[in-house]
Parts: sequence; structure tokens; C-alpha cells
Amino acid sequence: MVGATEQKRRIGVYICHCPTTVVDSADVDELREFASRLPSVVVARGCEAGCSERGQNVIKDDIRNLRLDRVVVAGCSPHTHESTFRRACRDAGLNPYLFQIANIGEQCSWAQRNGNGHKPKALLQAAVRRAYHLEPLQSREVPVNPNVLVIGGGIAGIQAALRLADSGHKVYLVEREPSIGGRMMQLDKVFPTLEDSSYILSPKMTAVACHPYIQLMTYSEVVDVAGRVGNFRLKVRRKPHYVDESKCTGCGVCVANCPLKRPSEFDLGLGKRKIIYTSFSQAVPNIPVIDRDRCLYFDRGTCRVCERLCEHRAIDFDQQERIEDIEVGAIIVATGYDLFDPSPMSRYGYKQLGNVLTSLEFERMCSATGPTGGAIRLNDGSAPESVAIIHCVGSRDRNYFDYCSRVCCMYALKYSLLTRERTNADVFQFYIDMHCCGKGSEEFYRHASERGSKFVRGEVAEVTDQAITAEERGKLTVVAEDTLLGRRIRIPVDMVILCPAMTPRRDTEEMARLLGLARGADGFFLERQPKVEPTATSSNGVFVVGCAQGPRDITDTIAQASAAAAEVLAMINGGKVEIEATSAAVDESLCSGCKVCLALCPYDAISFIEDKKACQISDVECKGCGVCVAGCPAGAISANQFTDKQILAEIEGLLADAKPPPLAV
Amino acid sequence: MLDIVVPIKQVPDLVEELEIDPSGTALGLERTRFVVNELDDHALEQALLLKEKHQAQVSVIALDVGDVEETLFMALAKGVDQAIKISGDFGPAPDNHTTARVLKDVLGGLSHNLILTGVQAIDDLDGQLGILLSSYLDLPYVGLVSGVQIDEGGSKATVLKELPGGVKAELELPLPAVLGIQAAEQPPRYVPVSRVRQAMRTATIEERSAAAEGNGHIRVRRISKPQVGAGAELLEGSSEDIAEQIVGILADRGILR
Amino acid sequence: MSQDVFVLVEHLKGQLTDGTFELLGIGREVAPQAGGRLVALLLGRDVRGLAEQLGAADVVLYVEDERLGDSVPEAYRRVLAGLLQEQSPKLTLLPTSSLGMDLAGALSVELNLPMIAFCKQLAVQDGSIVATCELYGGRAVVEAEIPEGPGLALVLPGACPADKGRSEGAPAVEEVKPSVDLAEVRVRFKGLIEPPPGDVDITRQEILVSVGRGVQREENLPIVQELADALGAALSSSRPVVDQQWLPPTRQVGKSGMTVKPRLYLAVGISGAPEHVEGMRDSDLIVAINSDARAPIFNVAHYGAVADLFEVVPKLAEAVKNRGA
Amino acid sequence: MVQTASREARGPLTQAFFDRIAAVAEGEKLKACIQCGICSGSCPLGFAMQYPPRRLIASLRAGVMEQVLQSNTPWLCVACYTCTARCPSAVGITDMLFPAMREALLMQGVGVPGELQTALENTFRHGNPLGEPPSKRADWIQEVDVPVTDLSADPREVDILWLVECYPAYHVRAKETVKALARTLHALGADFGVLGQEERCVGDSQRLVGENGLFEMLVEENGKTLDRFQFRQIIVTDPHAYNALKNEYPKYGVNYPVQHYTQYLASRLEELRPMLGELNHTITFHDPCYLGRRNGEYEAPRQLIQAIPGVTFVEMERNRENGLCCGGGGGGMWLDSFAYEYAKERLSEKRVREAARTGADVMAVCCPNDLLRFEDAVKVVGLEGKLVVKDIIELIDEARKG
Repeated sequence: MVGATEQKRRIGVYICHCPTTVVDSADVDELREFASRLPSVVVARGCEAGCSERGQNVIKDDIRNLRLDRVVVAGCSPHTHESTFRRACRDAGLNPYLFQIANIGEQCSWAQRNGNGHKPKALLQAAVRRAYHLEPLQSREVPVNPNVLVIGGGIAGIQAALRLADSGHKVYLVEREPSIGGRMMQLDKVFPTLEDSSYILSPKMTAVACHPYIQLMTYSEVVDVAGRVGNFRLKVRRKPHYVDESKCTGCGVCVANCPLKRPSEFDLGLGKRKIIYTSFSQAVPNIPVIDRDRCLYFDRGTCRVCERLCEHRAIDFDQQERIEDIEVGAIIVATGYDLFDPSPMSRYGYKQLGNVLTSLEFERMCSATGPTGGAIRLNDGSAPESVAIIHCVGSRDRNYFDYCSRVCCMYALKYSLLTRERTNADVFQFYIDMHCCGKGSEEFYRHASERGSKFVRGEVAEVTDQAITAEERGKLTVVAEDTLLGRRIRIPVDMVILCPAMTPRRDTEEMARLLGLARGADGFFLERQPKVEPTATSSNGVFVVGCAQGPRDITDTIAQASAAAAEVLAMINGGKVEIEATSAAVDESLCSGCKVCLALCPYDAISFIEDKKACQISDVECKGCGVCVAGCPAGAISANQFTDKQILAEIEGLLADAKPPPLAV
Repeated sequence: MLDIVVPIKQVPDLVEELEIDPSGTALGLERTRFVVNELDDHALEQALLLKEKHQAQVSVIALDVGDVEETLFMALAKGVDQAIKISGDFGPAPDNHTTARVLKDVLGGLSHNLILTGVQAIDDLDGQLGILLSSYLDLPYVGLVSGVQIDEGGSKATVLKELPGGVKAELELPLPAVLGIQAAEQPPRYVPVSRVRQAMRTATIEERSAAAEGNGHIRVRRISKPQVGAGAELLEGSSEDIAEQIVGILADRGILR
Repeated sequence: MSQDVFVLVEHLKGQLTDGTFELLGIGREVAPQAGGRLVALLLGRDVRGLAEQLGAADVVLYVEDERLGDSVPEAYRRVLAGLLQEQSPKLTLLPTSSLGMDLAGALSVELNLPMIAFCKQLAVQDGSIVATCELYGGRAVVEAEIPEGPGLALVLPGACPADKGRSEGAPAVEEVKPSVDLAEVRVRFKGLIEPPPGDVDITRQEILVSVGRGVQREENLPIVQELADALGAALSSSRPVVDQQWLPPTRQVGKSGMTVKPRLYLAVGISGAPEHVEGMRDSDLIVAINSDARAPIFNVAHYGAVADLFEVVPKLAEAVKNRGA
Repeated sequence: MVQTASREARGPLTQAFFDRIAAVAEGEKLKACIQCGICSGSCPLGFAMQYPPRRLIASLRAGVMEQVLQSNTPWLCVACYTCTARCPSAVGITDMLFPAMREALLMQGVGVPGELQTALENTFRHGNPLGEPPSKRADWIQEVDVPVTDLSADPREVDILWLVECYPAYHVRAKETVKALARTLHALGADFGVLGQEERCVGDSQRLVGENGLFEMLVEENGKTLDRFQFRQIIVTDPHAYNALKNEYPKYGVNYPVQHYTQYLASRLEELRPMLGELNHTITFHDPCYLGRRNGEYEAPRQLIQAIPGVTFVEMERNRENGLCCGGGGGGMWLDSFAYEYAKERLSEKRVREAARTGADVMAVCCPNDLLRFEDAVKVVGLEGKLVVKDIIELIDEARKG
């Protein structure tokens, strides 16, 4: 109830409706009628598409003509529409923070088609009561640091970095591995054009290496993030190469003479590398690193062959890890994906049976620079006469990964063509559904079919080496139902290629915490809005591109990386960014100095002021999350958009006409 | 319309040991569990098969003895149209003459043109119920029946009666009639418990009362359990020992070389 | 009322049944106790010649009629009702058979005579008819009486050795006209259905291994089959096994199945209900294996083992094979 | 093809089936099937089914179920859980779809195999599928040389309530495992008791054959019985009982901590280990579907076998989640003749051949169905003298004495 002594308010209420979203017209009249009777409401209108120009004008006119001092819209989610209406308020001369949404879109009409009944009224009443207590706030603008950080040096990161750097901005490109290039570098050919992957990628990598505006930080990881949009402060851990980058020429003598070998990570263990090594021959930068854990010198203090042979005295066993501080205005996350290790799906025999490979292993086998020099070979060195390719290994599977990995159908077709071309083996594609969308994909599918791939629609039940017929002896038998024939089949083959799911990187969770990013149910980083803000994230100034966001092919990845670069450019070229007015403040007279809030604040925005024996919140750092407000034992902290008064008024509004719920049984 | 009546009877469940009343002239009924007479279950099944074939009306009728309600509910769950429980002063174990008279009394008020009942029960001391009933009702009777066909008009039945040696006699008799069923044309159906429970909730057992008059005039002097292995010489020991002993016996008799 | 003991003669396809002689055997003992004659009732069409084998009886009453030729119990019932009404015997013995079971109850009601079923032994004591009956599938023995008589008895097969009822002597035969009109018989005979040929004829086998309910499941049959194979025997069974369609009806031993007299009848998991015992009791040697010590099969078996068939049968098969080898 | 999938066109059988599907919470999930066929490819009896699971679900979604319900399919499932464990759409084929079909058939009394009816009838009447007298359920106690508390005669508080289950309590071969377990529990000083005459079948297989009413009746009865006794936990001899008590009984509010005996013994392995003498066997182990695939317990049995000195342990090719079912689950024990008619070979026969291929001389099991079925199978395929089937508890008992 509005007390008699309190100030009069002039609130305008707009019940938004359009064909697909909010309430149907019958309800609009009833709601409008209801709203018009609420205290302080001076006008209540039904409003067809309030977010349209016409709708906005109605509101603007009312603000001016009826001297409205608060606006409430019953309509869609604030997530998508709040900024639109705030802008309208501002244009009409009303402080944008005196605007309130009653979210009857998501809460009512989208959730329940019929019988909205009491609920929209309750929400509307809550919004009106809350609006009564809203205070004008001033949003702030801060200058933007024009430097950009790109995390991940795969094709996505490379593309974004180049776009930004070409626009004359300084870019830090941080890559965990010793070389940039990422997954794409491991691939042999790319679909649907069958170009060499490295043919496309190498020039871009070289461009990165010699770009004056790109500072490449390989073998490095971001370990700490502070600040906010426009002004991030980060710490990057630079792992020691034990090779002085400034002296090394990449001549390769050290690598050639290193006496020890171990399985190459880049070749997924199919080939070997030295202990001082570059990931692959076209590595960028072309500076080797020493695998400290396996180096004889670090282990026993002996060997030092590399050091002895390096003419440039670049080997430096004393190199230490260092932490570098960098400051940027925006961050692009391009950390890519991991490939699911299918060994838990023991029915496919991966790591138990010979000649069962994952797709990436097969890529390395196909690659001219790979361990077999591009020859498709069985373990015994012979060429396979028949190959089975199993789609959807862990993808589209609620026991593993719920989603489609999007690229497997296409690369499986690519394998068909490569295998047919190089071995003339029979190729069986075991698929559930062929998902070949995208430019050129259908032709590719047709081409592979014409080249004699045998398509079996059915998810494979098991791969076994237990023969039950003579022709199965010595082979891998693939057991499945051919669902189109409705028949159970057993097909003996020599080689099985598994197409495992593309999964979030193992460290996605840690990364998300570091950068304040949200993750989807699938574990990948979540974009702010999949349609209209596909690269932005819930964290202002942080963008996510490529497979870090979910499985996609190279074409889409590059397009997305360019898009994110454009977003970043739009931001930094403006020179400043507006930051949310919502923040928290400490009432020093109430603060007991217990410092509980210091530990709670996720943004390090709170400090303890010794002189005053009280905490203080930095306006610039605070993002208004409210954790400290809830956590303060003394009740000394309040959030300016979420005062107790506002919240209590909202609750009262919700419950004003509520009937007691039926007793739960 | 074919109206089939199936009189059924409760008998002690032989899975458990029989108990003898201390008087020595009756079974101890206190702990005895009752089940429907196995061949009555066949009669019921045969009735249900005929119902499915001829849209017959099937009534099950039983004296209130033993756990009869459970049996009647099971019959309802199986799909009979009517279940009737008869109460009267016939005591906990009426003989078949008494039962047949009580049934005759009740059947007088019940439309019937085919009566199916098990050809015998394990406790038929004073004769088999079906034939006694047929005589009280003065209806034709055939026992040991293992196949029943009803003609189009529902006026006569053709039945298969089992004779020794696997031979069957095909007999025809006019309806109404009483048949003593030896085996239904398919094994008695299982009725799911949820159906039985549903029947218990929704169906009703009709209750009638009837006077018991007369009986079979048999006096039981003594009931006892047969001496175990009265006739046989029992072989003992482990299964190997038993096998060896049997082989020995067969060899002695020249059955094994 | 006379003190005579009447016996119903049963014949099938022109042959007297064993049951008839068993009844005569019992009648021979009971008639003197009653103090009357033993009278055989021979009913049929063209079966007068059978009377010659009925020497155990003092008198044979022969009733000839076209309609008594087929196995229609109702025709018998009408004739017998009249005969018994006229003759009023002390005791009438009927076999527990497809014929007797369709007669006794009806006569009991029609003539208002008490009857006792499942009789294993009979006597007349002080004018009362006393019977020992096997009830509850052989699980209980009931001693019952018809005080003062007269009465009817349904006698279980095997109650008395058939030989006791056989006699060389020629009885007196009295032909009696049926006192009732058999045209009123409501049940009409249409024909006999013989069992399908082609399977093993268990009545001609020297050794039978017979299985009952105790085998539990069809898939357990091979265990018993293996023993049968080892013994060179055929597999037969009690009714439940056939009802479950695990074996064809041609393998059924008992009342409505076959009557067998092999040199060895090895009963496996058969409890020995009277209907079964009827079909095998005359076997030369009966050996029974059953886990239930109370099983009545042990009453007719010569040797018995209270044991689990799944334990003993494989061991026995092995022992037999070892002996053969 | 023109489909007539309206409700009116459904036969009573189909209607009963759809009603059942609609009544269970997971029924909706059937619509999520992506027709990938892994179920049909994985089903050990799929080759014999007229409508293997994928096709069955396709028919269901098309609303044309009558033929499916009247085919051999509903009765061929042995509830081994392979399809369900592998199904990418998490369709409840084993727990929901097949029982629902079977329930419809049972309700309508259509085509229910006789041997199954007998088992259900026996369970209903006598509380065990074998049709044995309830009063003799604890007779095995007389045959064992250690004291066993029969709580039905001597109700006292015990630490462990041991549900013996039906085959172990009555079946002469399975009884050996019960005696061995009694001796071992005694040796460990465990404070345990059995329910004796008061025990009834736990009923998991009855549930899976679609006799849900019977299952619920057993849950009610058993729940009341358990409530009357004081104990800390339950152990069971049969993995099917374990499954029911762990996953199904709690849905009806009957909630007690339960372990399979292998889990219990594995938890006391350090006390057990010193008691074990040497056994010179090469042993392979068959994972029971309802301990392994359904409930994820693969280790406890292996730990016990490997704890026996002298034992060489070998795995079969198909093991753990890929293990081949014995064919006895989900009512398979009572549908054996039916399955054999269509499959012409028993899964147990395939499985003992697989066991023999490992070179093991002992095939260890820990489920009564496995014991009985594999022992038969060993005879049928002529592996007698080469392969012996033993329950793990028998091996432990032997090792303990030896």
C-alpha cells in the first residue's frame, strides 16, 4: 500500500501483445483493466508489439504528455527487451532505471498456453509496486583499452587475431601448446573441397608469426583475470621452453641429435618425437621446447647434447616459468575442443583390439607429414581391404554426449574418398542419420556414394575379433542392425575408424570460472543469445568462438572468429563502454569490519579501509551481483537496483491477491 | 443365449502337508489353505472359451466353504459374468450329495442350459458332484470330457469323452446338460493379480442362501495318513549310492546286462 | 433287500477289462461277508459270450440291447437303475472308470442309495458296508462306512489283484429284458476317435521311464531322456506333462491314457495320483524317485528313493552307461 | 502404407498396451527413439525376434502394435539390459517397454506361455515360482552344520537380514550356495538371520514379465514382513532381488540398505582373506546382468575370486558391461522352452562355450539363475569334465576349508 505521506507517483503500464509472444487479446483487456486500478497507475494500455517503433512512440508520448515518472511493461524477458525500453525512456527524458518489466512472456504465456488466470496479474502488480520504489541511477562510461587478448591459437584464434591486428590493434595470442595451428593442423584434407588443411592454414600461421601487432605467447596459459569490460588485467604463465627464443633460429640441429624419443602428442602416439622437439615441422614459432619431465639432463644431469651442438647458444636449462601481466579491453576465447576417448565404450574395442582407430588418429595416418607418410596401413603394414567407419561414437548419446558433433558425417565421407583413392578398400559407413548440410556438402555426399561407399544405417552394437564364420577369422567383425533392411548383420573388416564426439576441453570449467562465463548443459561455453548475439557471452567484453562454443566445422569457425573480431572492433573503436549502473554500496556506519564480503566478492571489488575500519566497494569493479548484499551479517551492504524496499514491495505485489495454496498431500 | 453355470469347489491345497483333526475323523481345517479344485478350474476355462466363442453368459457358483471368495474374485477377474456365493447351514465341509442339493436349489432360480464342473475332486468320498447334480436336476450327463462344441442353435452339445488307451468317444447330448470336465481345450488361464484386485474393488459377489437337506449318509470312522512308502523298499544314501543300488536291482532282474 | 453283491462288468471293444476281474475278486470276498450271492451284471450288444469268463460270480445277469453296444453310460444307467430297483442288492461295485464314474452318482441319487468312492478295500461288517478309501490324491486314507447298507461303491483300480476274480468255472447266466425304454436315452453315440498313430507305442515297451510334474519344466526333459536312452527305454509320463504339451498324448499313462505293463517302470517325479497308478500298477518292477516322501507312488512302487530327481537321474544314467561300457 | 492409428482402430490388446505405456512416467521417452538400431544389434535374442526392439518401437510410434503384440517378440526378452544400457536415447526398453507389452498380453490372456503361467500361479499361491511349500522354505537350515537364526521362529534383532530367495532356498543345487554362504557368514562372526517361512519371493522377474500386480502384492507383503523385524541391513543371494530392493522397492516406500552377498563379503575381505587356503584353478567370471550391467557392480565378485590364493583369473572376451546374459533373467527361467523354440540355442550354451575358450576350468557365477543354467549348458554342449560351474561363495567356502 502506498502510504498517504509518501510521494505521489505517475506510473504508466503497457501490456504488450503480439501474435507469437505474450498474452492473447482477451487477456490483454482484462489485464489492462486490472492494471488501471492499481495505485499510482495513471495510464494502462494494451500495446501491440511494444518493442516496435510504433509501440515505443506510444510510451515516449505518454512519458512526455502524461508526465509519467515510472514505466512498467508487461511483456517479454528483460534479457532480450529491457535495453530497448530503457532506451525509449531515456529518449523521452526519463531515467532508464525507472523502467520495470513484468515478464509475463516467459513466466506465463510461453509456459502455459491456457488459463493464465491469476499469475500475470500477480506479476504485473509486483512490477508496479516495485516500480514505485525505483530510484534513478546513472550509468557510467569508462575508456576502453584497445588491446585484445585471444586465447587459443587454433584456426579460430588465428583468424580473430589476424582480423584485429590487420585493423591496427595490438593482439595478444596465448596458446597452451608450443605451436599455434590447433586441431586443424592435425587434419590432412578438409571437406568438402579436399584441399590440404595445411595449404590453407600455413599462410595464416606465418602471417601471425610475423605480424607486427600480434604478440604470440605460445606454451602459455592465462592464469588470472581481473577487471571488467574495457579494462581487463590478466596474468599469463609463460612455461619455460629451455630455449632462448631470441637466439634460436629454428635450425633443428638440437632436435635432430636428441638421443631419446617418445610418442608424439601431435601424432596421437602413432609417431614419435624427440625430447627437445617442435610439435610438427611447420610449427609456429619454429622454436623447440624441451620436455623437462623426460629430458636426461633434468633427470640425471647428463646428456646436454642439444646444448653442446647449438651454435647460437640458445639452449638455456636455467629458464624459469614467468608470469606476465597484460591489460586488454576485450577477450576472445577460442580454446577449441577435445576428442572423446572412446575406450569407455568398450564394445567398440578401442585400445583393446588392433586396427581400431579414432578419426583424429586416422587423420594423422592420412597426412603426408604423418607417421606413415599418408599411407593407410594396418598394424602389420599391409593395406586394408575393408574399412568400417562408425559414426556418432559418443555423440547423440544420452549416456555420453547428447548432441550431434556436426562434422563427423562429412569427414567420414572424406575418409571414404581417401581410403578408396589410396587403398581401393571397401568402405562401410555405419551411420544413424547423415547430417550433411552446408554449402557443397550434399554434392560431397553424392560423390562419396558414387565412389562406392557402402552405407549401413544402424548404430554399431559391437566390434569383435571372435569369429563365428571362416570369413570372419582374423578380421574385426562389426555387428549391427541394418535398420533399413531390418536385418542383423555381421561385417568382417580389417580396420575400424571411430568418429568420437567433439567434447568441451577438459579445462573448460576452470576457464569458465576464470572468465566468468556460463556453460551450456553440453559443457561448452554458452553464448549470450544463440541467434542475435552468437559470439558474445554473459561476461561483457568476453567473446567465444569456434568449437569452444560447440562442435562446428572450419568454415563456420572462421566466419564466427571474423564476426567476433568485428564485435570487438565495434567496441574498442568507440573508445569507451558503458557499464551497468547496478552496483552495491557499504553503509560504513553499519559495517562491523568482519570482512566476510571480501571473500565472497567474485570480482575483488571490495577492499577493507583500515582508517575507517570498514569495507568499501569499488564502483568500477562491482558488477552488482549482490553476493555481498546477501552475505553481509550486519546488513550493511545494499545493491542500488535491489534495495530491500524494492524487493519487499515486489513480493507484496506478488502475494497481494494470492489465495493460500491447497494443502500439499 | 447360452447360459453356462460352473459350480466350483474348494479343496485343501496339497502343496502343504494335510493335517488331521484330533478326532481322527476329519481333516484339521484350521491351518489348511484351500484352493479351487483343479478340474473345476478346467471347467471354468472351458466355460470361458465357450463364452468367447458364443457370447455365452457364465456364472460361477460355490458354497461358502474355505477361501471361496478369493476363488470367486479370481473367476470374476477372468471374465465370468456373475459369481454367486451360497451360504447355509451345511457346515465347513459338506459332502457332495449335500452340495448337489444346495446347488439344485439355487439353480432353480438361475437360468442355465449348460453346467460345467470338474469331473472329480480329490475329496469326493460320496461321489462326484457333477453327476450327482445332473441326477438331482434330471439332466443328461457326460463325464471325463475334454472337448465341447455347441451347435449353432444352442440346443445340443457334442463332446469328447476320454476312454482308456487314449481313445475318445464322440457323444452328442441335448441341452440343458451337465458335463464333467477332465481337461479344458487349453490350460486354465492365468489371471493377473491387478485384475483380481480390480475385481475385488469393483465387482460384487452375489450372495444367496439355501437350505441343506439330506446328505450322502456316509460315516467317516477314521482318517489317517498313509504309511510312508508302505509298499516300497526305500533306498537310501547319497545320490551315487542310490544310483548304484538301482543299477544293482536292475542287474539282478536281468533288465541290465 | 437281498444280501447279494453286484458287480458291474466292464468291457471295451469286446474285451473284459482288468477292472472287472478286480471287482469280481473283491466281490468274492465281500459276498460271503454279506451273506449273499456274487452277481455279475453284463450289459451290452452281442457280448453274451463274455459271460463264460465270469465264473467267479455265482450268477451273471445278462442284458442285451442294441443301444448298450456303444459307450453311452446313460443307457447303462437306465438299465441298471431298473435292475437294481428290482433286485435290491446289498452292495453294488462299479469300477472307477470312464463308465463307472458316469454311473455311480446317478444311481445313488436315482435309487436313493448311499455311495462311497475311491474305494481301495471293502468289507461288510455287521451289515454295514465298510470301505477304505484313498483320498486327497493318495495323501489320506479314509475309513468310511455306509451304516447298514445297502449302497454303491466306486472301486479304485488295483484294489485287488485281477487274478482273484478270474475263474475257470462257468457261471449261470440269466438273461434279463431291460425294464426301461432305451429310446429315451438322451446321449447319442457318434463315434470313437483313436489316438493319432506314429509315435512310440508305450504299451509295447519293455522299459518305461516315466516323468511327472516333478520335472518342473520342459527343458528338464532331456535329463530324463538321457536316462531313458541309457536304459534303451521309451519316455512316458503322467497327465500334467501331457497337458503342458511337453510330450504327446500317446505317452500318457493312466486313466485316460495308456495302461502299461512293462518289465520296468521307472517313475521319476511322479507323485502317484490314483488316475496314474491305474495305468501302471501291473508293471513287473516299479522303481520310484520322488523328493516328497509322502508321495503315494511309494505305495505301489517296489523300490523307492526319496531324493531329488535332478541329482539322482544323471547319476543313474551315468551308472547305467558305465555298466554298459 | 496407409496407417490407421486412431484410438478407435486399436484392438483391445493394443489399447491395453498403450494405456500401460501412458500410465508410466517413462512412457513419453519412447518418442525420443532415434531408430539407430543399436538395441536390435545388441540384443542377444534379437535375431530370433519377429520384431526386434527398434522395429518394435517404430511400430509403436506408427501406432500399429497388434501384430507386434501377437508376435514372438514380447516373450523373447530376457531383460539382460544390454539394449537399455546402450540406448543413446535412454529409452526404457527393459524396464518399461517389454513389461508393458507383457502386461497387456497377461491382462488380455493372449499367448502367455504355459510355463510362465505356472511360475506366476506358483508365486501367487505359494510365494515362490517353483510351487514349493512355504513351510519348507527354511528346511535347508537342517542340512547345514552351523547355526542359522530362523527369525520366523526366533524373532530377535540381528545385524544382517539375509533374504535367501527362491531358487537358493529350494533348488537342490542352488541350496549348496546357501549352505556355503551360511558357513562363511558364521566363520566371519556375522550376526545374521533369515526369514524362514515368512520369506516370499522378492519378485523382480515377475515385474519384468509384466505381472506388475503380483509384484506390487509381493512388495506390500514383503514390506510388511520386513517392517516387523529389527536389522541393520539386508544381504541377498540373488542379484535380481538386489535390483528390486535397491531400485524398485523404494518406489513403494520400502527402503532398506541392501547388498549382494559378494558386496558384503568384499567389504569384509581383509577379515576373510586370512581364512582362505589355496585353490588351484583357472577361473573366469560371468557378470550377472543385474549386478553388473544394471547396477554397475563389477568389482566385488572379482575381488573375492582374486583373493583366493592359487587362483589364476581370466576374463572372457565379453565381460563387464558387454557380458552375455545367461538367458534366465526377466522371466527367462520360465520362458526357456519358448525361447529355445525360436532361438534354437540357449544363451547359456553360447556363454559356457565362451567361458571354455578362456582356458578356465571353473566358471564362477554369483546368481542362482547362472548356476542352474550354466550347469545344464555345460552338459548340453559336452563340456563336462572340462568346465565346472561354481558360485563364488562355493569357491570361498572350499578355499576356507582347504
